[in-house]
Amino acid sequence: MNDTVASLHFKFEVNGGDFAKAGDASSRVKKILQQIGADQAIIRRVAIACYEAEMNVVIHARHGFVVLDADLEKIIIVVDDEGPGIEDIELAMTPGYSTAPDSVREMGFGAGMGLPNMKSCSNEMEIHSRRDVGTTIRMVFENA
Amino acid sequence: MLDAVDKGYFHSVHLLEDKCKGCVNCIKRCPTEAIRVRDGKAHIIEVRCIDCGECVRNCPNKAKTVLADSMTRLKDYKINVALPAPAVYGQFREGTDPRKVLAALLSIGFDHVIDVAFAADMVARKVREVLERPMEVRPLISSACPAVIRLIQVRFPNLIEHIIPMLSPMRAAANIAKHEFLDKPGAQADQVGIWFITPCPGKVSAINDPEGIEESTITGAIPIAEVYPLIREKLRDDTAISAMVDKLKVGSGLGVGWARSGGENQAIGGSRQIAVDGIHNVIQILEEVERGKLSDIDYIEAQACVGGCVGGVLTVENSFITRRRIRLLASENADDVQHDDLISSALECEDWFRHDKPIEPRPTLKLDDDMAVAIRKMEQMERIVEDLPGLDCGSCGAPNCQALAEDVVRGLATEMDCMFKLRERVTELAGEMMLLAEKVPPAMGHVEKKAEEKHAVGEHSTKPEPEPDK
Amino acid sequence: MEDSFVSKNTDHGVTLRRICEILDGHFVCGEERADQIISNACGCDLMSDVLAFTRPGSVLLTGLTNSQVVRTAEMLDLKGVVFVRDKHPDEHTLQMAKSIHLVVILSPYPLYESCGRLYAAGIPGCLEQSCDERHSGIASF
Amino acid sequence: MLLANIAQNLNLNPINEPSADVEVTSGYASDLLSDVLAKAKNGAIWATNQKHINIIGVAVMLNLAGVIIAGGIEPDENTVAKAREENIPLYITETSLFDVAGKLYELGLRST
Amino acid sequence: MTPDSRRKTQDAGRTTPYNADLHIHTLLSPCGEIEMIPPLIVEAAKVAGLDVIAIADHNSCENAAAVMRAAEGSGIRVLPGMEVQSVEGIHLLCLFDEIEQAEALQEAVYGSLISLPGGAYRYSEEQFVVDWEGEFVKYCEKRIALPTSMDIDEVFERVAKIGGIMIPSHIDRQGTGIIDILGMIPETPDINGLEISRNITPDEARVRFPSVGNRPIFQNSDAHWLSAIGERHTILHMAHRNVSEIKLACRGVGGRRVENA
Repeated sequence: MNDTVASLHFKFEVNGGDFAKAGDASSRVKKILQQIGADQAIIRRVAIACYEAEMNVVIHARHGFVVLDADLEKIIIVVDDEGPGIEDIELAMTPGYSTAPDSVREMGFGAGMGLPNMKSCSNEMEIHSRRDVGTTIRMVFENA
Repeated sequence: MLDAVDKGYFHSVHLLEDKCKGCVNCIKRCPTEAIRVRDGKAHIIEVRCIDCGECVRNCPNKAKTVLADSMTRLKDYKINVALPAPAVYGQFREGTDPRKVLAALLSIGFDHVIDVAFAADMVARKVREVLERPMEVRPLISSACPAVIRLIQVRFPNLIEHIIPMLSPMRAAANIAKHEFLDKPGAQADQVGIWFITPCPGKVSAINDPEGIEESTITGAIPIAEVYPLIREKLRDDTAISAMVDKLKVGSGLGVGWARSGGENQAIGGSRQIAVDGIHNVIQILEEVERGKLSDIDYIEAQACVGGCVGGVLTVENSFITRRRIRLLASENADDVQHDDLISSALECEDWFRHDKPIEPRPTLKLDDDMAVAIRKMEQMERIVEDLPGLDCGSCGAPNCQALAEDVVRGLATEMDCMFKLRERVTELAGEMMLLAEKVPPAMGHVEKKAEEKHAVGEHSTKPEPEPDK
Repeated sequence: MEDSFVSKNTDHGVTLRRICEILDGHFVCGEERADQIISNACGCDLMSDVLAFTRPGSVLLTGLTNSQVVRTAEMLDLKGVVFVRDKHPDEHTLQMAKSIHLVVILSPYPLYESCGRLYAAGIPGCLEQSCDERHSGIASF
Repeated sequence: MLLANIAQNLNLNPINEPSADVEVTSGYASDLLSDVLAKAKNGAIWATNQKHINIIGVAVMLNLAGVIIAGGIEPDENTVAKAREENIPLYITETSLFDVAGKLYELGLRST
Repeated sequence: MTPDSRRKTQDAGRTTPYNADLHIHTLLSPCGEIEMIPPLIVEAAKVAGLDVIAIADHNSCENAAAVMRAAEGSGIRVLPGMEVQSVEGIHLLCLFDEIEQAEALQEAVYGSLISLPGGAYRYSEEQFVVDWEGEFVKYCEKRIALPTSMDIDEVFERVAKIGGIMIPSHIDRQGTGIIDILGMIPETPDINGLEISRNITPDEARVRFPSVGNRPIFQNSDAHWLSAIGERHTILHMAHRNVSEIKLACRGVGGRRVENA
């Protein structure tokens, strides 16, 4: 990103299995977007998508990062984890499909709506995943 | 200086300067980070304050106060109408007939009384109607607690559309009062005082600065704590008031139940509802709503005070005791709805329950109106945060390092307000002075050797403390 | 935006009403929700083990009738509880169950027979987990 | 039905198996020992999640054919020692109590 | 207890009969009424003529210190404690002299309990921590009404090590009493005393449950609401009102004894 353009970059760590802190990164992202005065509707979409992605890391992966890049045009969220990877992305995109262990379902997570939700909230979404290595999800939100 | 951003909202929570010792209890507990300590005194950032009363509750020096109306104002009006909050009933001994409490109000200076619990009965029916209609927005959030409404305006502007389009029982009661005493031919508005008997500062503010309606019908709010001793006196020898009891209209037990957490849901009935109390718990729930996590819930009863209205800071009795009393009243008189005629006519009056203007967001987080500037400030803020110790100690007067950084970029504080930064800087300066002190004229000799020695000492002293963990 | 925790093997499940029939039981509360589909069952009198084992959405069969059972059911989001051997829960327990809209069935059969009948009807238990997983499951709350 | 058949059928892990040549006449499942004392029959095989030493005491008193600790629960040391001392067949399994009861029932063992 | 100190306490001289109700819940327990706040508990104990009370919430002692403070100057001795639920589901009354001892046990208990995800609001019951005046301090965010992962032997050992006493609660109750769950009083650990519920007399208990043997029996109110406090009590003949004296009373040392009221 060009230095002369107003832009910001934040990186938050997410630990797998740490349900106590789950959602912290998304809350920070939300607050930052509120502070720069992003549109409320967009903030909400980012908050939902980012939270879903963050929860995926907490539920499935060992460790990961939520990265926020924003400028006047775009908000980009990249969630990168070291974890089991997604075996069949197309299947994972099916609403209701979930591999979340039952122990986390009663907390209201792992309902199988994570990826479809992220996709419907963002303007663009890319998923890269390698089995037993990890998953990277990149979501772009038009800041207009 | 912080007040410069004030947009002139009315607030009932204020600081008693001479009592404030500048401790940081309030800044740590404030749910909207609306308090800073400056020059040894707490300052409330008015735009952010939601009048939840959390600081009043937590101040060890009783330096926070609530500006409300007093009984003495009754003499300014020819006719005075009391609107007692259901929480009033919980203040008196178990077994006290609510009607006697209303009668006591009539004998301490009020001419009429409209039971807010009765209005709550009607609002509960109206809410049920709304919940039964298929609607897109879920969950809906109760409009009964003004502090929660302000919290949503300030911190969750996204969720304004979730607030149920329905006035609170207090407002509905006020509209009944208006119908009975102001809309009658020959009534003179300036001669009628309508007074809410309030458990909390939130209601005081809501009355003086209404949300969702053009004009407040209510003249003012008198704390429960002020009428309590007067009513108790009357209840002690109740022969005088017992005679009046039969003429009084009182809400059902379920209406009274609104005073405690869970009572509103109980009155409305239904299963996909949750009740949350305590402002910090409310924040957690709203976060979840914002993330779309509670869309299988129809209705959220949310109250800023733990235990509900009985936990308000302007009440008298311990909230656990009052909660029990309210619960007993709710179960004893659950079906005891009086004067069905008024209820049915009231339920036809849609206007009594409707907002007549939208609730506006009051976002206070934006660093600048120009997003490019805001982004730059954000970057700058992050650099400052990285440089701060991250202890969130509060000694700078801001609740945490993040908030201090924000104050700095807003031009309301400097990094040197941080104890640790200041100490670092002082040590640095001390080191420089040492070096300067060594700069004696070469003619005086031993320069290099001395400087070496001193420098070594200086290095030790520049790190008097281990770096605090980030 | 949220689905309603429908798990994959819904097709193989049976309704609570059917479970009640299989067990020759009757509903003491929550009958209006008896058409929910159950995919797993758990039989246990130790709530500590129920916590460790049971899947959300299951039905719990137990000979214990105190309020702990309802607490556990609430916490694990269980859809129903069967009190075996015709044991009646006390009023407090029943009130709690009603307040959280839990389906409660009384069965005349002992735990063994109740489990046996449901198992024979094709209802699987909650999948076995290794001890390690169980512990991590608990730690993640 | 012989204990050996059951152990094989359910793939039970023997902790103490003085003899598998024991006739099992009924099944029982419970974690409340008083309930077992009151209701279980002589010669029953009892499945439980309890691991306390008293389970062996109950088995001795009722002359049970054997005890299965279900759900992957490891018995206490003194429980194992007591089982050995009293010659009570003791098995463990990862299978849940519900499934153990279900499988025993399927094998035709009733509770009476 | 060392032989030395035993001699000392034996020599302590005369014993006094104390009215004791050693099992009282506060509003922290999910089943406890919200009226069970420290000042009212102390008031009710005074009215009931009790000399010693113990605060025993489920798996937690977070309100015990507040009751101790509320009782200052009232003449009532408050023992801090808790009612631990073992992994078997057995309710065990654990009593101490000092709040720090109770807190040491609480730390171990909390380590094996499940936290409430996202605060108390998700559940139908609330668990309140209050101050000595009964004002709200916070919600307890542990699921204190569910069992710990400690078995009865582990609870016993821990309590003994900290210097407290463990008494199985309401042994005659179904589902939570030791006899229903374990069939009989186990031979180990070496349990000093047993508590029975209000539904039975000590004599009936000894007849119905032979494994009780000659162990001393306590009867407490297990109060969950104010009017229950002191409805059942035990008379403890002791030299002082503390846990080591209760232990001695259980053994009948030096004229000390546990008398049923």
